[in-house]
Amino acid sequence: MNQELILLAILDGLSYAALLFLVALGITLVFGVMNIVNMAHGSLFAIGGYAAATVGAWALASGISPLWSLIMLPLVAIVVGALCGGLMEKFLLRRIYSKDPALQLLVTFAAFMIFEDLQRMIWGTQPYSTAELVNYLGVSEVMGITYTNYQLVVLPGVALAVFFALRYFLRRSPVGRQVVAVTHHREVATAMGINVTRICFLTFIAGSALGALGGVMAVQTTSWVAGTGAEMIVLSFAVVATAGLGQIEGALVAAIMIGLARAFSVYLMPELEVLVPYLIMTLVLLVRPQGLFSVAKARRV
Amino acid sequence: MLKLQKISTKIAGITVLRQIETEFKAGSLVAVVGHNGAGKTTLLRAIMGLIRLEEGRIEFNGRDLATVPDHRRASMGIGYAPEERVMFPTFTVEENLRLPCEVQRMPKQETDRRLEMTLQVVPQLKDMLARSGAALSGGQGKMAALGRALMAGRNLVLLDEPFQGLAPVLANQYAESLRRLRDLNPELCVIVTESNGSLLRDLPDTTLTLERGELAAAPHGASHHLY
Amino acid sequence: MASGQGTSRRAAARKARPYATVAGAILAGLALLLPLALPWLKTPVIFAACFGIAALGVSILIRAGQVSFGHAMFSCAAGYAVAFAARWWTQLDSVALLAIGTIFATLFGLVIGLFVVRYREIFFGMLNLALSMVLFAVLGKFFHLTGGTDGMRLVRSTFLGMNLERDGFETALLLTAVASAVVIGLLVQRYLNSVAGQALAAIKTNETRLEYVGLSTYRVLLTGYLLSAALCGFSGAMFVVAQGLVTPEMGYWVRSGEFLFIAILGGVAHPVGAFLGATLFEFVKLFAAAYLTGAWQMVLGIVLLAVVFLAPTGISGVIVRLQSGNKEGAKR
Amino acid sequence: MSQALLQTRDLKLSFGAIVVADNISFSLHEGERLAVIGQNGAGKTTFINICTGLIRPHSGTVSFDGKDITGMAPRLIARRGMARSFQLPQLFLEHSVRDCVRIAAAGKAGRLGLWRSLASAVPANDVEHVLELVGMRERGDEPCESLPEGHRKLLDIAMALVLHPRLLVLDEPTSGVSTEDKHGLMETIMAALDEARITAIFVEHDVDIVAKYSTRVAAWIAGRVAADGTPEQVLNDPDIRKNVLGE
Amino acid sequence: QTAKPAELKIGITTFLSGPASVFGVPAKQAADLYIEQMNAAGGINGVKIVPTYIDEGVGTDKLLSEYRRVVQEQGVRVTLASISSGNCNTLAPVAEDLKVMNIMWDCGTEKLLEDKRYRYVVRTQANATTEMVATVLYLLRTKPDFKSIAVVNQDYAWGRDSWELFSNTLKALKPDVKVVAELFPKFGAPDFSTEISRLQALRPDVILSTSWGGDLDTFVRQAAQRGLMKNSLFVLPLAESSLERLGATLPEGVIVGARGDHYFLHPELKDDPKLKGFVQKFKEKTGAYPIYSVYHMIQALDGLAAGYDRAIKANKGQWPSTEQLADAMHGAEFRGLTRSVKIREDGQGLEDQLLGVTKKVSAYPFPILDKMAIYPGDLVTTPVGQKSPDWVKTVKPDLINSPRIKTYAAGK
Ligand SMILES: Nc1ncnc2c1ncn2[C@@H]1O[C@H](COP(=O)(O)OP(=O)(O)OP(=O)(O)O)[C@@H](O)[C@H]1O
Ligand SMILES: Nc1ncnc2c1ncn2[C@@H]1O[C@H](COP(=O)(O)OP(=O)(O)OP(=O)(O)O)[C@@H](O)[C@H]1O
Ligand SMILES: [Mg+2]
Ligand SMILES: [Mg+2]
Repeated sequence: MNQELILLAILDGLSYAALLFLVALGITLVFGVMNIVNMAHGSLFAIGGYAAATVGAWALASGISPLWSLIMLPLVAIVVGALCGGLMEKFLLRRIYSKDPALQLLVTFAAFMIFEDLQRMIWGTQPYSTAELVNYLGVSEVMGITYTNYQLVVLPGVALAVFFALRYFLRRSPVGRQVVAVTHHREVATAMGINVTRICFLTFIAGSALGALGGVMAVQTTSWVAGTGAEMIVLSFAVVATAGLGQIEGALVAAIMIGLARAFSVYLMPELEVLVPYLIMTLVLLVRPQGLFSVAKARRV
Repeated sequence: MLKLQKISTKIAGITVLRQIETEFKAGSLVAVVGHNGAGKTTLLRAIMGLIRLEEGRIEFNGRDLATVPDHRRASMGIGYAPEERVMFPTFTVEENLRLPCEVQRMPKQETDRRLEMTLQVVPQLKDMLARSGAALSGGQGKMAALGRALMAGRNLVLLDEPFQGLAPVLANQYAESLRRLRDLNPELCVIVTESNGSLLRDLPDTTLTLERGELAAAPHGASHHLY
Repeated sequence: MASGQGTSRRAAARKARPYATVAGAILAGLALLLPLALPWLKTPVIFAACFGIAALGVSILIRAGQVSFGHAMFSCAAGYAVAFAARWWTQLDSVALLAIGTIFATLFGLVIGLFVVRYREIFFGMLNLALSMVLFAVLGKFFHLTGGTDGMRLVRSTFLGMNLERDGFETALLLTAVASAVVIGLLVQRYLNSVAGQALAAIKTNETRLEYVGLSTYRVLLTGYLLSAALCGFSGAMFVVAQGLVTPEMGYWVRSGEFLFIAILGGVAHPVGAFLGATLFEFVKLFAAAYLTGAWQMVLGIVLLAVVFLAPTGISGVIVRLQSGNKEGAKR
Repeated sequence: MSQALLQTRDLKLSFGAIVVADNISFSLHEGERLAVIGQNGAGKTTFINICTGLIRPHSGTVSFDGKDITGMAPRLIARRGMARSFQLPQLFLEHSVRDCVRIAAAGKAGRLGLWRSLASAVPANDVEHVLELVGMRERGDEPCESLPEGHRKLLDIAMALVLHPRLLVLDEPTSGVSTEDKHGLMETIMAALDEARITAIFVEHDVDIVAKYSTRVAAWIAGRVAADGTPEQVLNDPDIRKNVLGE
Repeated sequence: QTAKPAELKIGITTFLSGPASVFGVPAKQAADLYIEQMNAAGGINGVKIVPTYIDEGVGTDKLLSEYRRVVQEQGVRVTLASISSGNCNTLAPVAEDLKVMNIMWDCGTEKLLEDKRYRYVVRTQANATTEMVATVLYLLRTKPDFKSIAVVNQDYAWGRDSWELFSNTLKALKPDVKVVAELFPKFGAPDFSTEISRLQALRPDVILSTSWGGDLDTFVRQAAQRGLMKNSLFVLPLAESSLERLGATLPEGVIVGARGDHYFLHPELKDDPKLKGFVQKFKEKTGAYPIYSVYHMIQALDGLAAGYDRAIKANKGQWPSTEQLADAMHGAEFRGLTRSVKIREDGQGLEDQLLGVTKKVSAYPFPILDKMAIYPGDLVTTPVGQKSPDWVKTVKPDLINSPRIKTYAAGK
């Protein structure tokens, strides 16, 4: 495999990694803060996609420049996240924070099922898509291979932007620190004056919005069909575990590893492609049982 | 400043506090003593709003605490040191100490001032400030928890067995510094639970004795003195 | 409080036997009698039993605080073991096939378990998921051998030497399924109260202490893992023999999710829960699919939510509470 | 002099800048009652953690009953007859008080039966006896989760006692136990130890108890054994009085 | 002697959930429409048809249970099952055991009827072999001189099997073609950019994809966006079902198949009242043109009707028993919306195959088929008693230009 192909593989890998990262980030965040594995995350991804496609169609109909979607799309994500995520948190999760993690898992699983049918009821069974933005942004040649600027620039750009924003937020901002405190001990966090309910609400919305954003970005190049979400979710689980509990840096590294490995496997041994994420995860955990980055655990003895 | 009016609590169906009726005056240092399982921790948790009241009401500076969201207590100047320490592991000890002030958006210099004061009371914290909250020893954890309670507690400080597992030398010093604390802030009310009376010596001006969740007439300075 | 329930669960679980046993007996009775009236019920009942057994396996690990997202892989492995065995030795008896499937799954569980038992919480769950996805993909890849996603069909084999028509064969399977469900339920109950079982539950709360009293968390959990693998395996084998077809779908993560779903729906307070959960799941899904075509997932989801909020300890949890409630009532 | 039951040779351990074990060489003989006192954060618990195999020292060795046990798993060390209780109680929170002790007893018996029920697999009288000792018998059927801190300590100790060790290491057995019960508790435990001729180390901050129940006292300061001797010697050592006891 | 029932209950399995509902839902709509139409015309020999739908999307085991319920509880004696080959595999033997007339109405697996003789199971449309052989022939006719080919199929049974058949046929007819890449991205993959980059680097003359639904749309869209279709000839045997959705995205000159000879602009029958009428009706009701699953559904219903007519004739005008119906189905010949279909003695239907090349016209917002050719079913179907894997290896190049193939000049 010569240098050109290696470079190509890297390009493909990165754009895929960007997408994967966006989706996984939401799960990581929610899991890190609330210790809930959000099975419904995939649905938010799917709904985000559908919503974006609908908006895209509307934009096309009303003939406004696709550039506007650069502004509209994030909004779509936030709205979807706030709506679905907000409702989910307020009416489902909030009642069971104190309960067994297994139960919380189950509730999100239930939400996932309900969303699945809701999607079909709202958007039907025929594939949805919107390509205006991608077409508008055009393509560029890399060593004789045509790439859409969207996947070369926009996807990785957005992913990195989100990453740094979130990182700064959690590390530097006071609210970010409250979030971290909540992850460790709700009760004492409350006693210290932190409004745990609000923090969880916001975090979950943020997580959901990230999931939706993933869908919003993905639908630009993909045809959306019933059950799109289910596929993505499993992958991002792998990312979360590889990353280490609630580690967003980890999520980034993991996503890139998986993205690249996948791309190379398509070039070298396509049959392995599907296995790659799981093999990587297994290998990483073999070497680092707590994932790539692990958190300080309170001393118990 | 803090009135408990006939409060009772149940945990898992068992009544743990029964008809507690008492008042804590500003500037008083009250010890709540009693056997293991008497209900001391539960009493403090009830004040912090971490347990629902079955009946009765808790009044703080004239406000019914039931109407105050749990997390607001800190900003009302109530500090709490839980029995099982609980430092946030990913923060340094200093960040742990500053957290309660930071949360209520206290101005920086104000926070620094309180930290200053806290370090006077618990000097041992000075050389722990930069360390991670994750790995403190039993006693160190207690000190840090104490410190964190003092940071938030402008008006009321609830300490659950603060001296548990402290080397005698420290226990004595703290008894001292708690007294000093009140000289610094005469309005401050401190409630200390202790299953180990001997550590308190003559520190408290009042001692309440809990027995099976009920207030008992205490040996010295019985509760009625408060009225 | 989660652990709070845990206690009441465990404490009450022993007291709960009579009620739960009654529930189990009724369930088993219905499972045997109803199909006489409505023959079409045989398949769903058999499947429900299979799901119940698998869920029971998963719930063993839940007691240790470990949630596996990949246990369908053992059902699936057993299924393919059965299919291949049936292909190679065409005259193998169904019962032999069941045995082969279970044994294979158990060995498979041993291989996987030796590795994953070192992990906890999400890492445990996700590793299982990963491995099951690997199996799923591999089965699809070697489609020359495995028939890809269309899977492998089995021709109906003899049952205890008898050459049965579909109807008779299914009756036989029904009996086997229900009987083994009962036996397995009792055995698991026994295990959960045994030293190993209680130690397993202790893993959830304090591994350090467990080590300090001289017990090996690794061994304890591995035992539990093997048991759960074996149960999922048996369920898978039974499932395949009944369905006459095995597909990689059986090992897909969604199936693992369903196992979990049932386990928690039924509650881990008592083994009978798994079977109650499975029955509820099977029939809700069946009728939702039949009468609310296109909305069965939503219905299932809503039922699930209802259970979680109304009976957080699952069906068996309710039974347990009923009983302890009565006990208290008796005292007063 | 008889061969040491527990012996450590220049144990070294530090967490980053903090030295928690600074060349600790130390030996304990059959039948001794060693009280460990010291400042908070001096390294007492860590020392115990090293001896019981929870933490590996950076250098140095631990030997128990003449055999090297450095870095051996706690499980194996426990099987060899060294049991410990914890400063922060370590319980099986979802089990009942009695079951906690039973599981410990089963560990002692070293069998992981899949068949016999926990209750029948372990000697009942033994379990009850230990519960009696720490005065937790009447609370036996309660879930440990509902125990107040003090009772958790008692149960924690019971779980160590039921292992019938040769060496029992207690990390602050009385902290959190109410004054009225403290001495009674130590009485009964010590009596039980004498009866079974069990050697014991106990970390303790309460001087009266140290003075009353130890035959030997070691004082920890900043990861070193600052003083080691009879209670009189150590408790009157001016340095110790100043830095640890604070009079 | 079975009495004439008041109504004829038939069970129809189709995908109402999951990705394949792309086919399942239109097919259901078609069935509703057409059954209404049939009943209006007096149903089958005066008996009205009453359909019960079973969702294939719930998973094989649930489907099986539900199928049993419909048959054993509701007394359905005739079923149409199903879209997924996997489900056909499961249900066929069950139907045989339960003595239920089962019409496989859309699944493509050829193995089923070749491995075993069924009395109660027939197929009213072609199978994978027919479709793939026809596609190869059409490809060789349109672009005889290509050197290299790459395949991008969904990683599941259909994707694998169809490629097996295609490549073996191709080897038999044009051994010198080089297969430069065999890519099987996972079913429902959201992104093919890596595959596309690789294909761009390889520059094969021909790229085959038997994918369908969202996967096909995504692949085509991403390929088009990145100009892959400029350098390689695309062969998409199932694209007839995506034409309308893809609209302008699909460029001209792409080979498109229809899994049969059905197409709303059928060169012979586009003005035939039956086809035309239904296409209009369907478009009014659903807003879309019929896709192949729709035609297959109607073929199945017409096939059933034809079977009953034969059986009733054979039974001297009496209503037939299921056995008699089953026997009559074999050998029945009938016409759905397009050319007529004959069911062989092994139960396999002989359905002609239509292929064409995309061409953009002003009349429609999406490309239509041009340079169409129709391949007679019997010409490209494995003869009775033979197995497809062996037979396709024996096809001879003279087949490519067989006179029986009907071709239609390029529209202007
Ligand atoms: N989760 C719980 N479930 C049931 N009962 C509980 C629970 N928590 C506490 N209790 C009961 O409440 C009573 C008071 O407990 P509390 O912790 O307040 O005692 P305490 O005075 O703080 O004891 P200690 O001095 O040991 O800390 C105890 O009898 C205990 O059994
Ligand atoms: N895992 C760890 N990582 C970093 N530092 C640690 C760790 N464990 C212990 N320490 C530090 O080592 C020192 C000794 O801790 P240790 O628990 O042994 O003290 P101790 O003597 O038991 O004190 P106390 O009497 O308060 O229990 C303390 O300063 C503690 O902060
Ligand atoms: Mg307490
Ligand atoms: Mg200590």
